[in-house]
Amino acid sequence: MAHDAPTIAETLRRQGISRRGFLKFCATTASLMALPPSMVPAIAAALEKARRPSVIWLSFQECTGCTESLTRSHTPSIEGLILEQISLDYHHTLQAASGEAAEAAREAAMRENHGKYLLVVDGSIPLGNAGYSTIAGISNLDMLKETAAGAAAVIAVGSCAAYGGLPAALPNPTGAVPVSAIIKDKPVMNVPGCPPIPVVITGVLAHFLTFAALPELDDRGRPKVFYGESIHDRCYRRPFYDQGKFAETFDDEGARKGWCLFKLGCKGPVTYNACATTKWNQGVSFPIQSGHGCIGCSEPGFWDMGPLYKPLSMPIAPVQMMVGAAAAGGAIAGTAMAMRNRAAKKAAQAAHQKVTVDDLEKAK
Amino acid sequence: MPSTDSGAEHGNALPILNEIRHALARLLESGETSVIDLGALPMGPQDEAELLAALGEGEVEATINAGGPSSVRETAFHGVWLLTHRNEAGETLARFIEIAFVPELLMSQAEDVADSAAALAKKLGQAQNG
Amino acid sequence: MSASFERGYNAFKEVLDAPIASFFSSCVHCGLCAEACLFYTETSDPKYTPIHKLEPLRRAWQQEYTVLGRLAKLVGLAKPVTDAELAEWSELVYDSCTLCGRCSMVCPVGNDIAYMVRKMREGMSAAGHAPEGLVTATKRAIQSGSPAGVKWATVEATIKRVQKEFGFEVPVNRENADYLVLMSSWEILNYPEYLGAVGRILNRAGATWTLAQDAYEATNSGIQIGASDLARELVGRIVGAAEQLKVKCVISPECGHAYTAIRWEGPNLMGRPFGFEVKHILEVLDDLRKAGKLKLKGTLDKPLTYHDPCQISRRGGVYEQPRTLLNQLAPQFREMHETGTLNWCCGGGGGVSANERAESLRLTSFKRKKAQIEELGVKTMVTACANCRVVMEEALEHYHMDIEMLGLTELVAEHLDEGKPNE
Amino acid sequence: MTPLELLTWARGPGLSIALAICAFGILLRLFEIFSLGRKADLSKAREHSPGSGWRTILSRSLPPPGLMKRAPVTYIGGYVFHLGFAITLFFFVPHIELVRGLTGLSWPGLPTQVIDISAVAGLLALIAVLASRLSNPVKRLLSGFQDYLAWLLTFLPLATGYLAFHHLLIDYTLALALHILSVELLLVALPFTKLFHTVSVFVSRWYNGDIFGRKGVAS
Repeated sequence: MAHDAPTIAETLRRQGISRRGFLKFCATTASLMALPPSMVPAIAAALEKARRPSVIWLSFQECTGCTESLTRSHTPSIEGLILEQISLDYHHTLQAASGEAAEAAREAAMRENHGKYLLVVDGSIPLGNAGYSTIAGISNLDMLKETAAGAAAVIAVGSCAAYGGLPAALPNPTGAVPVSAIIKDKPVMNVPGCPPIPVVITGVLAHFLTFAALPELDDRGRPKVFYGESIHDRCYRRPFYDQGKFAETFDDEGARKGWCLFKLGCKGPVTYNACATTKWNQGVSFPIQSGHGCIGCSEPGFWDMGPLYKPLSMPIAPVQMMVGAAAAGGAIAGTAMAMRNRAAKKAAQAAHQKVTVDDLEKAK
Repeated sequence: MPSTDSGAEHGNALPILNEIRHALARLLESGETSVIDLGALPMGPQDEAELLAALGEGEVEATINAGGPSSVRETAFHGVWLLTHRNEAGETLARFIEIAFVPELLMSQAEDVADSAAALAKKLGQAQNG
Repeated sequence: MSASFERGYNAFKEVLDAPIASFFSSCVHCGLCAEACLFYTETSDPKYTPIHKLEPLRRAWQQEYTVLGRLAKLVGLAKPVTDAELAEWSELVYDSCTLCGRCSMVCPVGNDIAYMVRKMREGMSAAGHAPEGLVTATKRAIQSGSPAGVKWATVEATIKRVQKEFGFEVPVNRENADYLVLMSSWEILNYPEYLGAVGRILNRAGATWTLAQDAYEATNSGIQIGASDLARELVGRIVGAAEQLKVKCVISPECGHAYTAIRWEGPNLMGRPFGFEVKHILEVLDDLRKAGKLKLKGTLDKPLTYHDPCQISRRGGVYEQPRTLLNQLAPQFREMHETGTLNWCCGGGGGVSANERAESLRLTSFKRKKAQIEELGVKTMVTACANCRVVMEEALEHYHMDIEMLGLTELVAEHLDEGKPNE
Repeated sequence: MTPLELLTWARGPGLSIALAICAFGILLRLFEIFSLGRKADLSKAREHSPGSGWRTILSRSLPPPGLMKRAPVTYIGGYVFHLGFAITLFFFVPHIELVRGLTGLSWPGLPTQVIDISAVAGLLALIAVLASRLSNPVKRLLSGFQDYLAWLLTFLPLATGYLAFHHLLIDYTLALALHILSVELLLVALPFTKLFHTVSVFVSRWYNGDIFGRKGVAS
C-alpha cells in the first residue's frame, strides 16, 4: 500500500461518482455492515481517509463454499466496488496466476505490505499429518504461520477456519484446528457460517476497508453487529413460538401457516447469526423462511451437536436402554437391600425378649 | 426462492409503524430526522407487503441516478419517505424509511454544488473565450 | 431382666415397617402437623411439633434400613440414637402426645404420625423411658386387673348399687349372652350410672347380656405405654372371657383407648381374628335404634354440644351415631367449630391422664377445648369417653368453668321409653 | 468447552446419566421401603367406609378446614410453588418435546406468556417458603442441610430456565446448558433426598387413607 495511493473517496470521485452517489454508497455500506443509518457520516468521514489495503486469502481444508458464497454476494456492485478497492493479491481459486507465479505474488504482497496487509483464511488446519493438506508443497500450518507473521489482522472466514468445522467433526481424522488455535499474537476475527452469509463476508471486509480496523468483536472473536443476536430472537416466526404454535411436520397445517419450527429441530435459539435479518440470495429468504429449521451452522462443532431434526430440548442419544438398565440395576440392588432389611428385621424380632411389667424400668 | 408460508401474518409490521409514529413526533418537535434500515429488521414474507400497504403512496416520487437508480417516494403519510437503492443492474441494495421534511439524498450536496459552480464557470469561460 | 437401651433400639427395628418408611421418606418438614397439635398450638413451643417427636425413630430407620443411612453410619457420619436422647424424648413421646391423630389427618403427604408414635412407644417402654405414672398404671393393670387398682370386690359393690337403684339383676358370667359388657375403671369408680344405663337399655331392648368376672376392665395400659406384650395379656383376658362365655358381641364402654385396644389392636395383638364382634356402646345403641328396639321419649332442651373422643371418632369411625342420637334427644344440640374426625382432643388421651408428670402441660393444652366451648357458649357437654370426661372435668374445675358433663349412654337411658316392650 | 458443547453434553451423556441414576435410585428406594413389609391387619374392617387409600391420595391435596388460616404461607406458598412448577414443567412446549423424545407421549403446550407467569409465581413462592422456613420456629427446628439443598435444587431449574428464556445475565446457550444441568442435578438427588416425596407421597398417602379408611374414616 503506497502512501501516495488515492483514498477510496478520491477513487470514487475520479470514476465520476458524485457526492450524492458517494453518500448513497455510504448508506448502502452502512446497511451492509449492519451499522445503524446514523453511522453514515462516520463512514463517509472514514472513507475520505481510507486507502486501498492489500489482502491475502488462504484456503486450507475447505470446500470453497465460502468463496462461492462471497462471489454470489447479492450486492455485486457494492461488493464489486469493495473488491475493486482492495488489492486481492493472492487467492488461489480466484487469481489467474498459478503455481510458482502465484506463490511469488503472495510473497511479494507480504514483503511490500509487511505489517499492513489483511490475511483472510478459509478452511481448517490439519495438525495430524502435515501432508494431509499442502499448497505448493507447503503445509497449511507453515503457510499460515508464515503469512500471518506480517499481517495486520487475520479474518477466519467460515466455520472451518473459525472453529474447525466439518474437518474437525468427530472423530476429526486430520486433527483439524481453527486459525485461532495457531495464531495467538494477532487480532483474529471469526466469521463463522457454513458458509457465512455473503454480505457478512463483504460487510466485515468493508469495515476493515472503511475503518482500517476490525469491527467490535465478541468473546468468541465474532463481529458483534452480525453475531450479536440469536436467529430465534430476530426470527419473524418468533411470535408463533411465544403463542405456542408449532409446525409438527414439514407438510402439516402449521408448516403451511409458517409456524415456529422449534419442534422440527430448529437450532435458532442457540445460533448467533444475522440470517434472520440480512437473509440470503439477494435478501429473498433464509432457511426458516423457506420452511426448514436453522441447523446452527455458525456455531462451534455444530455437526456434532445432536440430530438436526430433534428439538433442542430433546435428548440427543436414546436413553431408554440405559435408563432401563439402570432401573433393572436399581431393582437388583433394591432386592439385595430388601433381603438385608428383611433379615435385619427378622433378627430384631428373634432378639425380642418378652416385655413383662418388671421390664418397664431400668435396673436401679 | 418461493417461500413456503405465503399469506401468513406475523405482526412484525406493527412495531415498525409505531417507531415511525414516534419519529414523526420527533421531527415535528425538534426537526430531528430518522432513518430505519429495512434490512436490519426481522420480516416475514408478508410483513413487508403489509408495512408498505399500511404506508400507502403519497404525492412525491423521484429517481436519483447515481451509482444506479435510487427511488425516493413519499408515502401517504407526509414526512415518511421510502428510499430504495439499486445498482446499475437494477438489483436492490438497500431499503430505508426516512422520516424527514426532505430526504437528505434528494438535496444537492455542497461538494457537488461547488464542483458544478466551478464547472459552469469553466464552461462560461470557454464560451467567452471561444 | 430389665429395660435397656438395646432392648428399646431392637424394638425400633422390630416395629419399623413399610408405612413408616414411606412416611419418613415423604416428610418435607413443612411444619403443618404442629398446627394440628394442641400441645404446639397452646404452647407455641416448636419441640411439640408432632413429627419432631419421632426424630430418634426416624434416625433408627435411616441408619438401619436405608442404603445411604447405612453408608453414613459405616463411615461415621450418622448421628447414632443414644439412651440419653431417648430419655430426653420421653416427654415428647408420652407427655405431649395423646395419640389423638389430628396431625395424621392434616399431614399433606399423608403421614400417620399417631401410628408412628404408638410404634415408637414400643421402643421407649422397652428402653425404660415410659413415665412413672404409666408404668405404675400398667403394673396395676397386669397385677390387679385394673390400672386404677379396681378389684372385683369393687365391681361387686357397684353391681349391688345398680341392682338396688334400678331393680334389675346384673348378670355375671352368663353364657351365650348377646353382649359382654365391659367397663373402664372410671366407670366403676366415678360413673357407676353407666352400668345402670347399659343394663336398662339392653333389658328394654330384650337383649341378653353379662359381665365377666375375669374381664370387667376394658382399658388397656399396655397400648398406652406401648408394650404390645403387656397389651396382649390385657386384651387376652377379655378375649378369653368372651370366648369362654360364648358371647356374640363385646361392648367397649365409653372409653376411647379401650375401643382401640379391643376393636382395632386386639385381633392383631392376639394374632387372629375374633369369633365375636366388638362394638362401641354407641354403635350398639345405634344398632338398637335402627332395629326399633330403642324407644326414646322427651328431650333435654338446653344448649349442649358433643365432644368427640379421638379414639371413638377419628381413630374409630364412630362419629355419626352420637349425632343421630343427640339430634333426637337434644333440640338445641350444636356442633363446635372443629368437630367430628377433626375434633380437638381433651388433652388427656394416650396415657397422658395417667402420667402425673404431664399434668401442667395437659392443663395448658386444655385451653384449646376451653376456647372451643367458650366460642360456642354452651353450658353442657356430652361425650362418650369416661377418660375424656374425667380429664375435662378436672380441667374445667381448674379454669373455674361452670360446664356440666354428661355421658351419652346415660343421657339415652334417662330418656328411655320404659313402657311395655313391643310384643 | 464452549457453551454449546456443554449443552450438547447436558442433552446427551448428562441426561442419560442423570435419568439412569434417578431410575436406579427410585427403584432402590421403593424396594427399601416395601421390604420392611406391613403386617396384615386382622381386625375386621368396616364394610362401608367413606375413606380409602386411593381417596386420600387425592384428598390430601386439599387443606383440611381451618388449617389454611393457621398456616397461610405454607399453604399458599406451597400451592403456588407446586402449581407454578408443574405448569412450567409440563406445559412449556420444549419440555413436552423432551417428554416426547423420551417416551413418545405428547400433549398441547401453553403460550409462553402463561409459562412465564407460572415460572415467576413459582420462583416467588419458593422464595416465600424459604423465608418462612428460616423464620418460622417450627420449620427452622425441623430443617437441616437436606431441606435447604432440596430447596436449592428446585429453585435452580426454575431460575436458570427463566434466565435462559429471557436472555438475562448470561448467554442463552450457556443458560440453557446450565438449565438442563440443574434439572439433571435435581434428577440425581431426587431418590436420595427429601425430593423423593414426589414418589413416596403416593405411597404414604395411600397407607394413611387405608389405615383410616378401614376404620370408617375418610382422612
